[in-house]
Amino acid sequence: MTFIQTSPVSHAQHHAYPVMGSLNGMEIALEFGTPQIQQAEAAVAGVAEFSAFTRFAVKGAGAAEWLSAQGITLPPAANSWLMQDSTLVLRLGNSEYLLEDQFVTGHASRLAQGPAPVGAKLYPVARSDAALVLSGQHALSILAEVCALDVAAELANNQRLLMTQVANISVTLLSQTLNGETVYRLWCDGTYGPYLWHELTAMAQEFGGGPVGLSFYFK
Amino acid sequence: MPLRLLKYALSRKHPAPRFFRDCTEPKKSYDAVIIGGGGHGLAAAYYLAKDHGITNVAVLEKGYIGGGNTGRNTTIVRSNYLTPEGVNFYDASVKIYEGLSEELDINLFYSTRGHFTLAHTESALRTMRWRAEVNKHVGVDSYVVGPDEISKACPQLDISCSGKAPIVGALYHGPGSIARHDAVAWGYARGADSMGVEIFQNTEVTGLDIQSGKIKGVHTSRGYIATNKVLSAVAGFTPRITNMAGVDTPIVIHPLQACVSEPMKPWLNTILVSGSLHVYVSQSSRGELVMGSSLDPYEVHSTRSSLDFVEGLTSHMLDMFPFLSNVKIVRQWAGMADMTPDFSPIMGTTPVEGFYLDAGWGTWGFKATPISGKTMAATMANDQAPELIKPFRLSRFEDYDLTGEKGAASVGH
Amino acid sequence: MSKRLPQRASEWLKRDKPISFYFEGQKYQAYEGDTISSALWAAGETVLGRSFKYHRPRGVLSLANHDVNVMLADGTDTNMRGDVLPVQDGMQLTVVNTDGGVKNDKKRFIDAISSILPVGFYYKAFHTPRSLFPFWENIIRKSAGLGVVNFNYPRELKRKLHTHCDLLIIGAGPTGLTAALMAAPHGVNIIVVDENAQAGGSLSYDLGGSDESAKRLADLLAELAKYPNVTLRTGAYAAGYYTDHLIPIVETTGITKVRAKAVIVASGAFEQPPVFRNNDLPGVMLATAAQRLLARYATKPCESAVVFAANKQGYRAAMDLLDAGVTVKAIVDLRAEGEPCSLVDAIKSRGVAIYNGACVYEVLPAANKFGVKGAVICSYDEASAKPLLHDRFTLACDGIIMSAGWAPAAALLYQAGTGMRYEKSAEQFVPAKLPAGMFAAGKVNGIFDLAQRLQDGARAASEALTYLGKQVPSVTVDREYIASPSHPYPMVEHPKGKNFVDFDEDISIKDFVHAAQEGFDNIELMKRFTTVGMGPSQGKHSNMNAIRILARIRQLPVERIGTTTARPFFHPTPIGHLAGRGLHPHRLTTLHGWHEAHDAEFTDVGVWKRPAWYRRAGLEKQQAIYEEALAVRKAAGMIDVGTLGKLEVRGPDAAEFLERFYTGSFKTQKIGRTRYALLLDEAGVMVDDGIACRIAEDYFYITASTTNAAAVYREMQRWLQIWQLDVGLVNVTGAYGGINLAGPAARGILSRLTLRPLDDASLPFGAVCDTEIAGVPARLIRVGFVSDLAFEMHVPAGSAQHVWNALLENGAAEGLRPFGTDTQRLLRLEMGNHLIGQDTDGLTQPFEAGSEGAIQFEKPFFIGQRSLQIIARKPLNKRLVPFTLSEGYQGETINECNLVIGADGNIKGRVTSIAFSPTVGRFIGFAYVDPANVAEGAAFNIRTDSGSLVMARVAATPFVQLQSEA
Amino acid sequence: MKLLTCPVNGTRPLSEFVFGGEIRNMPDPAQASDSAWAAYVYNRTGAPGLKKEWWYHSPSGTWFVAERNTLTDQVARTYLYGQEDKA
Repeated sequence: MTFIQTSPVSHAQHHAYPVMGSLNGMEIALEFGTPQIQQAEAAVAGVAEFSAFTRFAVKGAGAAEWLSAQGITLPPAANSWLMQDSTLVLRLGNSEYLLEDQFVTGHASRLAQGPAPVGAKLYPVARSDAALVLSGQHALSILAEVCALDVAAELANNQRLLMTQVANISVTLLSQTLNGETVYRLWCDGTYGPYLWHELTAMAQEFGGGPVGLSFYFK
Repeated sequence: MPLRLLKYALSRKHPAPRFFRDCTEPKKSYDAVIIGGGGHGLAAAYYLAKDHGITNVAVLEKGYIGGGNTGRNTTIVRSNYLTPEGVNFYDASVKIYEGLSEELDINLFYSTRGHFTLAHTESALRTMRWRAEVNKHVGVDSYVVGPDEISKACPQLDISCSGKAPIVGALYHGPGSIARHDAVAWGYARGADSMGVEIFQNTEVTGLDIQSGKIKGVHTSRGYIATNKVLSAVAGFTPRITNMAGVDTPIVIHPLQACVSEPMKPWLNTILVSGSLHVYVSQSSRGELVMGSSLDPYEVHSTRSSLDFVEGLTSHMLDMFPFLSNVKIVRQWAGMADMTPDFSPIMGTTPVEGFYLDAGWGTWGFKATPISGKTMAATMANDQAPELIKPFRLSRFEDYDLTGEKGAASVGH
Repeated sequence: MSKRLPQRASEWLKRDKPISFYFEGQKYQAYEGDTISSALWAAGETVLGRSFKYHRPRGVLSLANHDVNVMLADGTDTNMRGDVLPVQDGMQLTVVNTDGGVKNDKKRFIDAISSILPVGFYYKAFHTPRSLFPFWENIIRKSAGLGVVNFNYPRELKRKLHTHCDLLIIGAGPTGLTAALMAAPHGVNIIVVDENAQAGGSLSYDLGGSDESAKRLADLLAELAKYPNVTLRTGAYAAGYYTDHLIPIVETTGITKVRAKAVIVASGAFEQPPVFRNNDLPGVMLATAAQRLLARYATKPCESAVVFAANKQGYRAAMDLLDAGVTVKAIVDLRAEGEPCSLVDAIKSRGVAIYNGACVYEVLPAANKFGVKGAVICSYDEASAKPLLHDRFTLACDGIIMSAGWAPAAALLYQAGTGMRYEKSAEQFVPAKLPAGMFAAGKVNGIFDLAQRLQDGARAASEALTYLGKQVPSVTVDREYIASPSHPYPMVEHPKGKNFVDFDEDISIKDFVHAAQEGFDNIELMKRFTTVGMGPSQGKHSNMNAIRILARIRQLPVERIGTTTARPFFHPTPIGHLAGRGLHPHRLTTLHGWHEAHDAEFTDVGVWKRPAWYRRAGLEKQQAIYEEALAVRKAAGMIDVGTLGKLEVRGPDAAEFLERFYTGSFKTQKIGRTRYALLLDEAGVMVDDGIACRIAEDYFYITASTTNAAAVYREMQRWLQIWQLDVGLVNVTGAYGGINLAGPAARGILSRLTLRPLDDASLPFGAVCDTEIAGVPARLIRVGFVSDLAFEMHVPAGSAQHVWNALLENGAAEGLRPFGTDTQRLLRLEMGNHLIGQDTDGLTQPFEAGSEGAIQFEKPFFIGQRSLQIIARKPLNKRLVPFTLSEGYQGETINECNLVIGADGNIKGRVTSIAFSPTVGRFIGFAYVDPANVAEGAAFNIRTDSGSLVMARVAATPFVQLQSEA
Repeated sequence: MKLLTCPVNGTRPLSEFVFGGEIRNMPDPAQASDSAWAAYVYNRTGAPGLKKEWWYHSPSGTWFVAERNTLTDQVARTYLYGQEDKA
């Protein structure tokens, strides 16, 4: 592709003058400050954006069979996830699957670039997620303000994911270990991305944290 | 100090005699039985006696008088509805209300404050204009005003609503009033009682005696009462009574919640309603802010309170009045609203001869109390609904001829 | 005169942190840890406030958050409760609702004329003549209310957090702490909350002349501190109970919404005042208030006290008074039997006279009623509740310490649906049937003896643990009373009254008698008529006595009277706390930043923010809209339609599904073509419309309106469940951006960005295809909503900006301009397209809107079909028609919603859309009119805002002459 | 806030759900009289009791059935439509 895609969240980030960069054809915020500042904020309460990662999703009663045939390992239970190579495989409810490559390449890119899925009861799902990461010692406190669930307990089995509401909008939520730290991953419809980013960063800033660029996680 | 009060105080006759007798032993039969000792039922009894000379009437109240939605609403009286039928009807109610304190000789604290329905979008403003035009047509004082006029009437209101939902205009309705809701029930009870109507509290209807499609009597916790005319005026309990009568209706019960603040010195002189922010608020004569919101989103036959109601309401109140952060909510409560598909009441005769329905009062029952009493009394006396309430007949649903107050509520883009 | 005692072991004061503050203009010293009331009382001040109705001087009553006559303002905030609010250095406090200050309140005259203001007086006056009511109302309103609101009070952000626990214990007194300690070893997650600044409850003040309480408290806290699974939160009150054990805990900093698996309510009891003349004077206070003053704030309630008791608490308080050096003149015990406990001997041995079967008949006020100067004491006949004046005598004193009984702090239990019963041996309502997961222990459960309370805490813990699935031994508690903790009727009649039951509202015994005589003899009616319990303390010190009085009046047992309904909140709770952050979600397309940068005026469309029009230097709104519209008519314009609902319907039964869901026919639809999709509800009312694109045999792509998209998708999902067709639904609303490019130059502009032939033969009106635009994979639809030549492009949301930019660049030469929703409305009107939601309302059916053409009646089924069959046989009441005003119309502006008036003067309909079309050169619109009068050219009258009639004529559409390509 | 259990996603606060009303059986449109059809469209079982209702879990887009007592607000059970037997 010869053009640069816009991140769904970018509108809410401009005022912080992040250093932007391109990943998978999408312009994305790489740095919101010096590495020291990013480090400190991420440790207190950081919000980062991973929207530029490649995603691939299918749903329907035939989705599992088709994905298996494509060599994808499927999470055995509804609302759980696993990491296959460097691709997150999320099982959303019973019969919907979302694959997300962590950083650049992986199974999601492979399937996305392959022929469109064909099969009975198999429906591709176009997505434009705002994909966010919430980190730091106050991450759970922020989630306690915006989510009614006992997130820590619900995600104690760290292969589980939650389809719930955060700040009154629908999200998919799980906890993951990145750079040795437990962080919370959130996916919401991209059109809610600026709103969610704004609210989460405002709360993070109240704790002395703030927005964190992608390069903090992928140097 | 008004002379009346002095006279009253010095007369040494106080306490005044009972407002109404303490009836416990019903007679074997009555010319008419009214189920429900709320404002509507008591008003119907009053007008049956006063307008139609029918005084051999029993009012049966499961709890205490005025204990249902009469005592649970936010006491707003207005007539700025959308349909000509609705505006005519509620306007007739307002006109009775204006002289009701004198008629019933009880101070209802009927306080005309002016009523603003705020519009936060152009499309909402169009609906206000629609209502204003219909109101004007019927002769009711309503017109659309701009933000400046709203500010003039309520300078404390943040017209931008904290930047979240700027107000672009409002429907102003001069006759909009508030009143002391309990006193309306007490006044009608006293008036009815004085003409011979018997009011039975703690008396529950357990069944209806219907033979060959005609009402013959009611079974109650105080025994059987024979009668040829029964009015159901029980708001949130309507489906239970209509079930006894075998009459199907579209009524579904949703709780409607409200809350009240600590008293403070008067500052809010108008009644404000914001449909988009789901807020209506006025300041009572006691100084409390009386606040309500939209209906609970699902059916429950209960008056429990919910936290999310008061969280949402206060959040929007702060958008409108950012200085209220530390003003405290003292109490929240709820009523059971009997909702209809078109947001208009269901009044008049039913397929059961002699069984009359005064129902579907949703969130608009208090303001209709006098006129519903008057028209239902006429319906019972003549076995025929007067013209004013024909648009609200039960059969309108079967006829696909709804009286669309909901038309305004669901207009989007 | 200072009443401050030397430092005490139990006190909460920080003696090393002295502070000063101002009250009513006077400077006072205090310590950190004082409340406003304790600081003033320690300084010798007695008049801390005025009563609401009669403006009587008031001091300390409970020191437990229901001294609502001590309400203060500090210049910023108001209605601040002196009895519990910590005093802060530099505070400048005044009493609310006085006229001339708390000492010289000019309104105190009302007390003298109170006899002409009997209960409910305001129902009986001021309403005749009607014309004078506003005058009286103004006076009444001004005298009502408490503090004056500060319109500049800052909006405060209070966080609201959700938290979860296995066991929530409400009350950190001996009962609650014991319960926590018993449950802690079982690995459950426990939260203990207490509204007081420090834990301990009665252990922190009810010393009873010994240091045992303090030791026990220290032990309990030390033990509990060993358990990391126990969180103790003080200064935190449980504000209410909500369904499924949701309990908001309110602290200064915010609210924690606790979702507990089990709840132990160990909230104690409110001490209730005995009722006697002048029981409200400053210096008359509850025994527990005196004990709180002594223990927590090292402050003497008075120098010389008469204790008016009817239970053990009075004797314990007497011991504490004696220990602090207060002279106890006498204990006056209402009970003929007197107090059976061993404290009696100890007290007697200290020279205190005890009068059994006696009462305080009245309190003698000090000058200006600023305090107490003595008590008139006489015998009392318990059976008749009558004072026996033959032996009355007076004791000089400056304080009356009263203790006659309790009311359970059972609000949360009631709210949870607990069935309560009246326990005669305790003269108290106690829980009889608790909801699952709710437990009650201690005083709220009618258990007062300390040892029994500890046992009861353990019992509740054991039951809660069992409920939580733990195996624990059961604990039993003996409910034994040597004497009842509460007196059944602690009322002393007095011909001159002023024996107060409700201090918030100044209601005395005779008010209840009068109310009952007037017929308000049901507890709820009595509450409403007298306003008992309706003040800011919500009946905490008054409801129980009101029930007892009513029971006596009606000669019924107390349990037959029942209680009024307990509602949230337990204590008044600030709006800012409840509101929290106030989240308002909104959706933005990826083009939002561009719109902002190009001066768009935004409008809220459902949850979306959309450009309504774009500001242009030197142009008014209307002119800007005209220019945007003219660009579309003369060259090209484009609008961000990314907000449109975009739904995919896939699978072998896709066409069948749509045939049932929408009114049109889709089985015959050709691949690569679009059809209009109209959705009705089951009553035949128009709900939404859009277009259905057939992408493949088994694949439809549907648009829905911006505001209805979510609901339409939801309904599709629901009907699919019912119909069980082989269909898959995908909501791709947010995944794709959308751009509508319209106008005669549109084809030329677009053709430079795609290889796809765009001519009428290759891409006729109503065609759809998948192609690439500016290198982006796009779904291209030939539409006609705003212009006869228009292309709608749906592209991945992230690529919308690229396509938008490419179009702008390519169209600049032709005069391509962006337009907003206001302009879109005008353009679609010019095209003669009505808009669901604007030209229809919540009850409009297709025959009224003239949408019959969109309905395939012959299909076996579609939603709303059967209702339409019924409606079709009924006469039509109104019909939507396009109309124009006369050419060159210059009269009064016609507005949307102006009415269409028939010859008979009745309403026939209304204008739903109207605009001046710069292209047509006249006013055009839609209106509902008499269905008998819809032929093209038929005239009808529209009434303007001012009431004049303007003639309009039914017109043909489209209003604009279809234009050939530029 | 009330809790409700989505058969797929588990127990959630009510704010995550949309109420879809009572589940009512549609009469055969071809057979039903006008008044029977109007009754189906408008009338409801308004009296309190145990009802089968539609509920929708918004974050996951799941419709399911709840058997709920509208007087006590107690939910007896929830299950996916058509899977009553498995509940």
